[in-house]
Order: sequence, then C-alpha cells, then structure tokens
Amino acid sequence: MAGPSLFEEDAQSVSDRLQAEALIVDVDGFEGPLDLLLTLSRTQKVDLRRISVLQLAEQYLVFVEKAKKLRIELAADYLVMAAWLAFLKSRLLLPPDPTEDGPSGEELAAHLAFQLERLQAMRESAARLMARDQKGRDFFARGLPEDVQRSRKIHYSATLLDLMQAYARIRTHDEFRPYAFDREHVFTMEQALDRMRGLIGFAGDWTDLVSYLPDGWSADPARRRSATAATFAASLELAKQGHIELRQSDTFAPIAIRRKPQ
Amino acid sequence: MTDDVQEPEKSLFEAPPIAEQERMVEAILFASSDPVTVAEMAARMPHGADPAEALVYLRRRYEGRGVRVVKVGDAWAIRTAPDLGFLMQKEVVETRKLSRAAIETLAIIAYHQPCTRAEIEEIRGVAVSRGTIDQLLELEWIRFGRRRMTPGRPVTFVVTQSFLDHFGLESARDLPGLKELRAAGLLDNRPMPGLGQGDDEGEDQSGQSEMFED
Amino acid sequence: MTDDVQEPEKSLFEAPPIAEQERMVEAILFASSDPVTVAEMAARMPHGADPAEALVYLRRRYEGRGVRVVKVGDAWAIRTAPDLGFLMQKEVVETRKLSRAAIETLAIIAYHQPCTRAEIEEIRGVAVSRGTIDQLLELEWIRFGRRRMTPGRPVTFVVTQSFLDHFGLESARDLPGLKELRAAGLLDNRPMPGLGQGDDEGEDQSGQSEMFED
Repeated sequence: MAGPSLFEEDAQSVSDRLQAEALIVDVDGFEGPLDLLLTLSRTQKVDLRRISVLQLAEQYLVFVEKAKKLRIELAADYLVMAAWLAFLKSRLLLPPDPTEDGPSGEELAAHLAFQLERLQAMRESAARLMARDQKGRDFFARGLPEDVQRSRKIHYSATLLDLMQAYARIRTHDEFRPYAFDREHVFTMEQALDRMRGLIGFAGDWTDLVSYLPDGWSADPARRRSATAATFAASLELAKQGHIELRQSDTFAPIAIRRKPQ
Repeated sequence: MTDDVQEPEKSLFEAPPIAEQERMVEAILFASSDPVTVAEMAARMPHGADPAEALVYLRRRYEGRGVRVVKVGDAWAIRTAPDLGFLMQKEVVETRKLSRAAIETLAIIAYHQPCTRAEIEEIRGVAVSRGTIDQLLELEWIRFGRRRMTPGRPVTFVVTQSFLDHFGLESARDLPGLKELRAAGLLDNRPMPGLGQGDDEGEDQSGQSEMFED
Repeated sequence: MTDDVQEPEKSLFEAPPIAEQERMVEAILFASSDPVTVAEMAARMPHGADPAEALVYLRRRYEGRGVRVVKVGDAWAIRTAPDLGFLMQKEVVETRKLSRAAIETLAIIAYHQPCTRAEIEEIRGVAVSRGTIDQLLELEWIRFGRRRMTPGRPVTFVVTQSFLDHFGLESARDLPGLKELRAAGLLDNRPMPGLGQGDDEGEDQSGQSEMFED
C-alpha cells in the first residue's frame, strides 16, 4: 500500500496547494472528517477503489497541521480522525509486529477505503433519488379528491342472557315493591285520628273500639286488620293526650273507650 | 405567456396532435383542485392547442367509465359516475349495547306478547318512551300485532322472526320461565337501588313502623 | 354479520362483471389523492369483487394516457404522466428546503433500511442532528421501524409509502442502483476491523433481506 507518493506533497502544483488552502478556510462546509477525506481523495484523480490510503492520510494530516498554523479550530472529531490516521500511517509504514494483536494496517486501510466508497455511493444514490420524477413537481395526484363519507352504522347487541336478566330484573322489582305503595288497603293512623277526633265528642259512655272502624273496612280481613290496628293506635294516642279513657276487662276482651270526663 | 419560455419554439406554430392534447386536458382536469375553464386550459397548453376539441374526445372516452368529464358552470372537471357514489361511502359499524329501557321493554314484549304499551308501562312501573319502541321496531325485533278488542282498541306488540333468529330461539315460548330464571340464579333477591334490603318480613316492618311513627 | 343484512344475498356469490369492477376501481382511485390498498378497495366494493384483477385491466387501459395507474408499495394510485408536468401549477417543492444532510440521511435509510441512527452516523462519518431526522419524519418519508435486537435496543428507521409515492417508486426494491450497490458490497454492514461490532452483522443482514427480498 505504501505508495511512492508519500513525500510528494512538495511536488504538488500551485493550484493543488491553493485548493488545499481553500479547503481549510471552508472547514465549516464539510460534513465531518469522512466528507473531508472524500474531498481530499479527489485530488488523487483515481478511482476510489485504487486510492492510496497512505497518501490520503498524509494529505489529511497536512490539512490538520495547516489548520493549526492558521489557528483554525477544528472540531474534536477531525482531531480524532487525525490521530487515527497517524496510527494507520505508522502501521502501514512499519513492518508488522508479530507480537501485536489486532488488525493489520492493510485491513484498516481497506476499511477506510470502503467507508469512503460507501459514502460516495450514498451521495450518488441521493442525487439519483432527487433527480427522479417527484410528486408535486413532475407528476401530480388528484387535485380534487372526493372524501369518503363515513357513515356510522350502529349495531345494537343484546344476548339472550341480557334479555333474561332484564326480565328477571323487572320481576324481582315487583316482588320488592315497597309496602307503602299499597295505600288502597292501608288505613293509616292519621286517618284513624281524624275520624276519632270527629266522633269522640259523642262518646260519653263506654263504647267498643270496634264500632269506630270506618265503613267498608270490616269485610276484607286485610283491610279490617289495618283499620283495627290504626284505630287502636289512634286511641292510645288520644288517651295519652288526655282526651279519652280506655278499658279492657280481660286479656283479649273487647277494648272500650269513652270521652274523658272534664 | 410564461409557457413560451418553457415550450420549444416549434410549438408556437405547430400544435400537438389532438390525441396528445387529449392527454393534456386529461392530466389538467385530473390534477386541478377546481374545475378548469377552456380558457385556462388553453393558457397552460402549447400554442395552437384546442382544448375544446380535445374535451370532446376526452368526454367520449370517459362515457360509461367509472368517472366522467362533467361541465360545472363554464368549467370542466372529472367526477365519479353517479351510479358509483356508494363506493365513496365507508360504513363504520359500531356495536352498542341496547339501553336498559329497550332491553326491558323487549323482554316484556317477548314474555307477554301480544302486549300493549300500557301493559309494558304497568309491568316496568315507568313510562315507555316513543324512542324506545321506535328503536325496537327499527331493529325489526318487534312489530305491531293485532289491536286489542278493548276500549280505545290499543295496538299490541309482538316479537318478530328476526328477534327469534337473533336470540337463537325457535319460538317465543322457548324463553325460559320465571322458575327457570330463578334456578339459573337470575332471579336472586338482589337489592334494588333505593330500597331496603332483605325479605318480605323486613319490608312489612318498615311499612308498619311508618304507620306508627307519627 | 351485519353485512349480510345489508348486502343483497346474491352478491355473496355473484360478483359484478369484471368490466364493472374495473369501473369501480377506477372511481375509487380517481377519488383519492392517496394510494389505496387492494384490501381497502375490496372492503368498499361488493362482496366477491376482485380489485386486483380489475387493476390489471385498468392499468392497461391507462397506458400512454394523460394519467397513469401506478403501484405504490402495496397500494395503487392514479398520477399524471410525468411528461406532462409542465402543464401543472407546481407545488412549492419541499425538497428545496431539504439540507444536504437530510437528503443523504434519507438515501442512507432508503438503501439500508431498517437502519439505526448509529449506522447513519457511521456511514456519513458525522453526527446526525435531531432536526434532520425530525424533518424527514415530518415529511412522512421515514417512520420508525422495529427496534433492533441488539444491546440498547436502538430504534430503526424505514421509508414510508409516502416516500415511495413522492419518488414514483413501486417499492424500496426499485430504488435506483440498488442491485449494483448490493453487488458491490456497498450495502454490507462491514464493521471496523478489530472493533467488536460483530453482533450487529447478523441482525443487519436479516433486517435487509426482510425489507428487500420478499
């Protein structure tokens, strides 16, 4: 790999040297050290596959030296590349040390050449890609697309289980109907109190409580029970308020009431 | 005017063949976001081109196709053939659960059919909204039955064959009865919201205490 | 299930004649500015229709016309013939704004996909700025691919259908010069000798074959 061009830098033409200076001034224009190497490689005017990596390393190191002299600050990755190329150069120049492990200078050089070739290939591919016919420039999509109308179709789902549960829910609801809903067959204490307050004025003598039951509440047992309970409760309330007296001659004997004498 | 710069000189004098003009009109109509007038086409096409004539050919070419060349005001556009409008509709099917009111109403009709609206309301204990009945009619799960021979001659509702198909029943008689529902654990004494729990006895007592407490 | 109700029964078994299907595909493709997949067409067409077959006819019909039927990935679109681009009012081409870094990054992703950021940086020899990737993602020319099954599980990038559409490519396999590049070994992931990057290799190759070789 060690080409004869090793110390040919001085032999470069004036235009080449001017070009090299321009490279340094334009250092911001490079997209990293690989890009710079690719540009430098063009000065060899050979196919990238036949490039002299040693010569390239030399060119790069010269570039970095000049940049230092001109007090141009190079980004760290340019300096890392310089150090690596210096190492590569020494590997290429010195005979291989059999005690040392690791890749040979040739292997490293070949890899650098591969990287350069690959970058060049990608550049060319990018250019070919961008040179293709492009949508909106060379060919065009439909200018007046018709929107696809989305119509929503709602599909209602219900299973047999849902149906049965719903029915069960309604039927269970029935069984739990609150008692208070059955007003028809319930005689409330308020109703009994109202009724007795009206009647008590006439009850100077002991009268059976049963005779105070409202009309139409004696025939049906359920209604009779409700009316009796309400009337009894009302009479207790009236007794407590001191309006009437109660008496019962024996357990389960008829209960009689009369107006409390003033 | 700007075309002059772009177009080769000869096009100033020699118009492209009409087939080529037809291609141009086709591309212009396709890519434009608005209908294009003949004058606009002429301005974009090479000198000497006759877009009106090209349009005649293009229009004929699209006769009976999936899209047509149509006149919109004094301009031209390519539009979907009217009989294919259905392709521009995408149906999104959304599955929803039937509302509680609807499923309960449906259950009552299924178990009690033929069944009037008043009967449904009596069993559910709440009014049945018109929307609920309409929804079930639309789903074709219920239909109108014979009118009831009672005052007012109310309409009745019965379940349909679709209903039976949907729920995998041979007939409405196959619906499980109350006993079976209970056996299946569907009639458990689950607490009703807002009501005291428990059995009938507790219910009675609360009723009684109500009687005595004021 | 619900479709059965809507579609006439016969359409389940009798598809429309192929000429009619061709019209339908024509209408669907004309109506859309984005490529439409065969599956999408089938979903909108009557049961039993075979849009793929109809496309063969339609494509032939538009050969040499002002618009063409083109394949974009696994979808289809109608686009104006490229030789008629001069007739159109050009859009502001986004590629103007694309930096050299962005264009190179796009090409690297297209040719090496699926491709990690580290691989892009390795090829370009310089860090990839976040903005570059963001710009390409925003253009919807690249998207995230599967994570690489290597330490750190880095994300990969792949090109999109929009990318193919924009550059008039049927698939990523049709990228210009792809075969030559591969034959020259320039798409191999060749690690720096002496560096322990061996693990990546197998992964890369499988990734490539996955993208390009089916």
